[in-house]
Amino acid sequence: ACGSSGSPTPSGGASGGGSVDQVKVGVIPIVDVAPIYLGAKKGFFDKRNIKVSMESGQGGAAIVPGVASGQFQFGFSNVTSLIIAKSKNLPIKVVAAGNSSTGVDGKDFSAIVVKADSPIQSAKDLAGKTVSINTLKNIGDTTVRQSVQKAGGDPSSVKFVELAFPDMPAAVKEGRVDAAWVVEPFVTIAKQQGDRVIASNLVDTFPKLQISTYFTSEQTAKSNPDLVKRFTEAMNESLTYAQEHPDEARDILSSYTKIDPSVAKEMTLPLWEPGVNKESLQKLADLAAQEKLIDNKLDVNQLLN
Amino acid sequence: MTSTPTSSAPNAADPQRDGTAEPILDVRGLRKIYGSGDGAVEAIRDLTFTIAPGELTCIVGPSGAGKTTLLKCIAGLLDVTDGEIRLEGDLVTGPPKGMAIVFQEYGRSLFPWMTVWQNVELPLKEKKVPAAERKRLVTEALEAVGLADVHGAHPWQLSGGMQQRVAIARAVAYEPHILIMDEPFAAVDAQTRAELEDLVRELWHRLGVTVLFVTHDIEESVYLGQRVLVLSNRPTVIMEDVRIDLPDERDQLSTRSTKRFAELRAHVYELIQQAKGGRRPETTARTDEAGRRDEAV
Amino acid sequence: MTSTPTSSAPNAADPQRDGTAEPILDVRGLRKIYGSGDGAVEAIRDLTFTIAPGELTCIVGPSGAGKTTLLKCIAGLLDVTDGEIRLEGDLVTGPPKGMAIVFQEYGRSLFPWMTVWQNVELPLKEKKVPAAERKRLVTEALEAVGLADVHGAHPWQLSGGMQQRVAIARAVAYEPHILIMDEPFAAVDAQTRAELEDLVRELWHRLGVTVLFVTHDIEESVYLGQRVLVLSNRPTVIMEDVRIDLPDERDQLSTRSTKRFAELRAHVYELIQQAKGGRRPETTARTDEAGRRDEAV
Amino acid sequence: MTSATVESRRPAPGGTAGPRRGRPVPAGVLGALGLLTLVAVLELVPRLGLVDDRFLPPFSSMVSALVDEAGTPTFWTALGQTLRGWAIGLAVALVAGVVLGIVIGSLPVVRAATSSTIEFLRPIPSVALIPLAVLLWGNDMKSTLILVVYATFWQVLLQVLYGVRDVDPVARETARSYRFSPLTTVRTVTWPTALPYVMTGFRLGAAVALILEITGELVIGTPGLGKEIGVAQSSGAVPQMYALVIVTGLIGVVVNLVARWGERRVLRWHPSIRAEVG
Amino acid sequence: MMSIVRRAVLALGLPVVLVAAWWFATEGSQSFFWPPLRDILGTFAETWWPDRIMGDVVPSLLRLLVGFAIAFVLGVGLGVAIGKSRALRAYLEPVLEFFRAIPPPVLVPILILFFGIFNTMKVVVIVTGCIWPILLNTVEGVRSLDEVLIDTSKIYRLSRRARLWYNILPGASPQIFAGARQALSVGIILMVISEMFAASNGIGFTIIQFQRTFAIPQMFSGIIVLGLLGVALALVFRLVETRILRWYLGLRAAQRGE
Ligand SMILES: Nc1ncnc2c1ncn2[C@@H]1O[C@H](COP(=O)(O)OP(=O)(O)OP(=O)(O)O)[C@@H](O)[C@H]1O
Ligand SMILES: Nc1ncnc2c1ncn2[C@@H]1O[C@H](COP(=O)(O)OP(=O)(O)OP(=O)(O)O)[C@@H](O)[C@H]1O
Ligand SMILES: O=[N+]([O-])[O-]
Ligand SMILES: [Mg+2]
Ligand SMILES: [Mg+2]
Repeated sequence: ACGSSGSPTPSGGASGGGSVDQVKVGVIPIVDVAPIYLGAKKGFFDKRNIKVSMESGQGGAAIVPGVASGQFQFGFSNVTSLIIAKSKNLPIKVVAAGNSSTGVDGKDFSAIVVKADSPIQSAKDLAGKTVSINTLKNIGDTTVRQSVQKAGGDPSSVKFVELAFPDMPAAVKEGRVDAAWVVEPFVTIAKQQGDRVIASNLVDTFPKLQISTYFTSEQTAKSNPDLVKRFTEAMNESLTYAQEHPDEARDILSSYTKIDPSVAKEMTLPLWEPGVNKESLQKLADLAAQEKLIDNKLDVNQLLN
Repeated sequence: MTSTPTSSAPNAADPQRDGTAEPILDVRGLRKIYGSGDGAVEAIRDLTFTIAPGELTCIVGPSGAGKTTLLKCIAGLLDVTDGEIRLEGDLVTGPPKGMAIVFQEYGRSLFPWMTVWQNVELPLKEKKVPAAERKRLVTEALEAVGLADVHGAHPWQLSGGMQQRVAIARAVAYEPHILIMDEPFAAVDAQTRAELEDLVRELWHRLGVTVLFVTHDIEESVYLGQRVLVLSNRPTVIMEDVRIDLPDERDQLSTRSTKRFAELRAHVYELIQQAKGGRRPETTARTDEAGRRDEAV
Repeated sequence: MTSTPTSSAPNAADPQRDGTAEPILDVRGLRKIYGSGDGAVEAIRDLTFTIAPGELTCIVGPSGAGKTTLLKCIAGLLDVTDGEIRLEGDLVTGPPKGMAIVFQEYGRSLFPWMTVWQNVELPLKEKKVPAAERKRLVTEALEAVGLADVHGAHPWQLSGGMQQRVAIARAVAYEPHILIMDEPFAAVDAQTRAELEDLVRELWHRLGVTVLFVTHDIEESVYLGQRVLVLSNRPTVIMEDVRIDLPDERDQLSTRSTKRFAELRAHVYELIQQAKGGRRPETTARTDEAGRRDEAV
Repeated sequence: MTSATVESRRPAPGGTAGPRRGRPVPAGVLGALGLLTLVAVLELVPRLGLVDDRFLPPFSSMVSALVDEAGTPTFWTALGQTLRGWAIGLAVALVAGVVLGIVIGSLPVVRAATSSTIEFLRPIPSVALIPLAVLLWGNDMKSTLILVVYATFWQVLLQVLYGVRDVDPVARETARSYRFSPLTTVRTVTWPTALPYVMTGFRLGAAVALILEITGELVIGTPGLGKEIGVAQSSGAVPQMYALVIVTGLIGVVVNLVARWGERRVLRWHPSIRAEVG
Repeated sequence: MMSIVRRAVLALGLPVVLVAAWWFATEGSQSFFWPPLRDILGTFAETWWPDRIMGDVVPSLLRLLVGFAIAFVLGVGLGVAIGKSRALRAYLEPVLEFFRAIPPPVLVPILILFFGIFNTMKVVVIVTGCIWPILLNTVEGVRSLDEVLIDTSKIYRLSRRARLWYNILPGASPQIFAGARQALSVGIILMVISEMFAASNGIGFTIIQFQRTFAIPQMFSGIIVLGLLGVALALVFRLVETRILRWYLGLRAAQRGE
């Protein structure tokens, strides 16, 4: 298998000798994972004796079992999925931050959009309307409802349908749905076709909501704590670097996505902050329990080391 | 062949040749080659003959001579390579109206998903024969071939001879203007065969239908026909057009025991034997030409 | 039936009945019913006969009598309903060794995906005949049926008669101990038929093969056979076992013109006519019993 | 008399019936015309505004995107990976399907014993097996391969079973009466009869294998065209996505051409072919 | 004739063995993704009965049946036309082959453009998958019709309709049924795939939902439901088939004289 990998020279890193760990990371080829590609390119993994290769899959269905069974050492996933997995006793541990909302209303990488001439003006008006989200009973419905509630609407009356993000701009345009929750690059694409952003659902949920993280299996965490530590460090360095060098982050996209350069330039990037945000995670866990995505309340410390 | 105890082709063909009786069937310079290039097989070289309306003509010839091919060309089921076929003045380009055929491959010509009754009835339905009339025709036809009691069976539940008789019943019930039969009695027993022969002659009399009848049984051809066309070996030409000058009223016992019958039978037999032996009737010039063409391949 | 100009069954069967010649084929109380329940058809009611090794037996009977059914039972292709069939002393449960069959549905018994040559050669290959010997046998067989020149053609490129001859060639090349032929000459012309008849007799003489031959042609049955089994209408029983006491040396012209030949032919014809008429040879008691059984179905 | 094989003076029409017509247009030309029609429709539908060209771009932009793609080695690597996975999966499924199909189809007892199990397993979609495949092999080629084999196998198996059922009773009896060994019967009777069904099974299976190969790559992330399609999709790169879809479609067209060509070779005796080649 | 008992033993033997093997192989399984069969069966009733039967299985089944019916009519209709006309076949075949090779998940976005996101689209997805086995088999069935029977139809001047009804369709029916049989299974698969997109109910949706929420025993129970559905539909199909193809099965069975 190939897939984009970091610089080909593994040795000579800052931290001491020892053998090089071959590490496969299951990721989804979207904007959110730009830091790991950038970090790999910058040699942040190499210098910690990690030879990292990204294996892209379409979502949790492919990545979580891969990590759980040790096919991948690490994986990237949205937080709600991990909370659900943990609630089912799947042995996984969160090891590093993925990405977070910018926390700026109207200027986030995630948004609820409607057609230009839609009567819907705010999230309040979504009551009784159909909203498309990428996965039912996951982070999408949870956060969209938060927006509706915050705007004073009835969150329980929103109807959700499942659509893939790429299909949403067309669905909005053709009036198949009243509104759509999209993430970049589709926020920009939607805007380009004239759609209006009526709410920033992540911002409405929690300040700088951390929506994805990198995780590993408990097995790996237990048997190879040193590798996990080095991976976390490398990830943190990558996240920081990406946050500080947004242009490089935009550039790296062309190495693993096919996002149009003009779109890539305009997109709002997510916030890449090192460190797992426990309150943010707990907020999502509480919401998951409240929305009955999980049976009992979950203490997110179970997900952490 | 020294003695020719028959009125030979020229005068036999008289009724059609002059204007009095416009021929119902006019075959001119017919040639049929199967396939092309290397694998081409010339089944029929050059056939020209006419048939008057209401004639009962038998066709005999060696196995593989091209009899079935000829019938299929006349029926518009095969494209001819050369020459033309006219039926009632019109060029044959597809199966003409009012024609029925009993195929040599009788077993394969019955619809296995239909019962005997349905098989016989279907063409009548298509002809828009009213239900009552249809019922009568099917019943009569099945009775005539002795299969009234198995009308509910499927063809594959029948013996070979029974299948063949179903095909005959279907053609008979159809009341065609022109009836083509390709060895229709090959699979039936002698007694049934005799009965069916008489059935054909009776139908022919009653309906005035034109009949083309291919058979391997020389006696049968003489007993049935007004004319017997004897075909040569492949590539086929006509060996001789034998007129059967037996009285119109025929009977299985008495007709077959007449002297003239024996003569005609012997003559046809002789012709077939010559045909099998490779003799060809036309001028040698033509044969030579063909021979040269053969070598050229 | 007043005059019986034949030696009738009892003494005809003598050679087999006493221990001198162990019968090769022994059919006892054979009964065959197709299907069950409502749609059941009793094809064969009760057949008992034996055949001595090397005998040439012809079987005639009305169309639909059950001749094909009988042959298939003997060949182990059909399960019998009642009674038993022994071949060389062994109960027949499947196709026995050294048997060849020419099926009535000759067209469908040839493999369309093989050439004529391959069709004839295949059973020999199965018999593990060495290549050179195989080549000789196939060549000879195809020559014997007059098809040497089309050995490369596929069956569907042949006329009906030619297909039938391929099936015959296949059986002949196989050099069986017991040869079963179901109306093998139905589709060939008179001349070819005569030749093939002589071919069968020659093979029979040369190889000492036991032959069971079904035909509709009464003359043929008399000309070919040592015995002619005449079957009744369905449900089938034996009408008569006619011994053909013609000299062993037979000839198409002279044999057929003898007085004895004419007598035998007339006798068999008469039997068939009676069979068709519904006459049954056995005691009525038996028929009644069976009749009741029929109704009970 | 030797067989009078004669060079026909003008091309003789095929052996079949039918009205006399001029020389038929070659199939290749007609097929190309058909594809051209499709191209025209694909170009015109967005251009006439029947759909938004951002969602279904005109054919010409798909082609230009394809040209761009074809300039990258990634594309060719991906194409190679897809074809390899497809070919291996198809081959395995074909062999297994044909062998088991003939065995099961020829032995009534085996057929009766396996039919309920087959009916049970057959409709389980490969996609439902994805998590299990990933569990075992991650995003390795093997994961996708197992999906391809699983889905394709059933297509072939079912066709073969129906093909075996179609053996002519007279042909079977002929084989029995000459005491052909089971193997010879399979080789000379069952196999040729089932062959047309197998050919259809091959054509059905080839497409299903391609579909599962692409889907597997798309969902699991096994390297190949499907993964590229997935990336294009999630990047909102619509023309690139369709460019890649066109490539999969073209693979289908080529595979069919090969299948038809093979069919003409091995089924020359079959009514469907002999009516056409004459 | 096989006795009822014998048939039942044959039909149930292998499944029983396989289920037993599954049961014992997973008996003490600790693996999260390979739960013991006992757990799977334990969740079965509560998972499916009664809400999901009505709320998921029934809607799925309806979409499947509608899709299959449309595919059948289209496939046979188109198949007959293509099978009868060499020119039409040559013209359409490359285009059809083109579409046939396109995976449904990629086709869905286009279908959404034209058919929206609700039931119509899902039915169309099922149709686009089901139609191929029917179409291909119909084409081949029509192409290999017996020539003598075709000639017979021509000679008796059967109308186009009559030829279709009495010759072409029955003659091709054994192969059409082979295709329909395939299509039925493919339809179940496509039913699942279609419910991966824009769905809010259905068996496929439910299974995928279980899969995403790591409800593994429930997911397996869903796969079992699919399998059982397959068996049930296959039984119904066989009933219909043996009725309609009675002549054919009789013809083929005549060889053993049963
Ligand atoms: N489809 C075909 N392709 C090639 N050759 C063919 C085809 N059909 C028939 N022939 C050849 O044409 C010749 C004439 O065949 P035809 O069936 O017309 O003979 P026939 O006179 O009816 O013979 P028979 O009395 O045996 O039925 C034969 O030599 C045969 O091999
Ligand atoms: N598969 C079958 N199912 C039901 N009935 C059958 C089946 N096969 C044959 N029969 C019936 O059995 C009887 C005997 O058929 P068989 O084929 O043995 O006759 P036959 O003596 O060979 O006739 P023919 O001389 O016409 O070939 C017929 O009445 C036929 O209808
Ligand atoms: O099994 N399939 O998903 O086609
Ligand atoms: Mg003929
Ligand atoms: Mg018979």
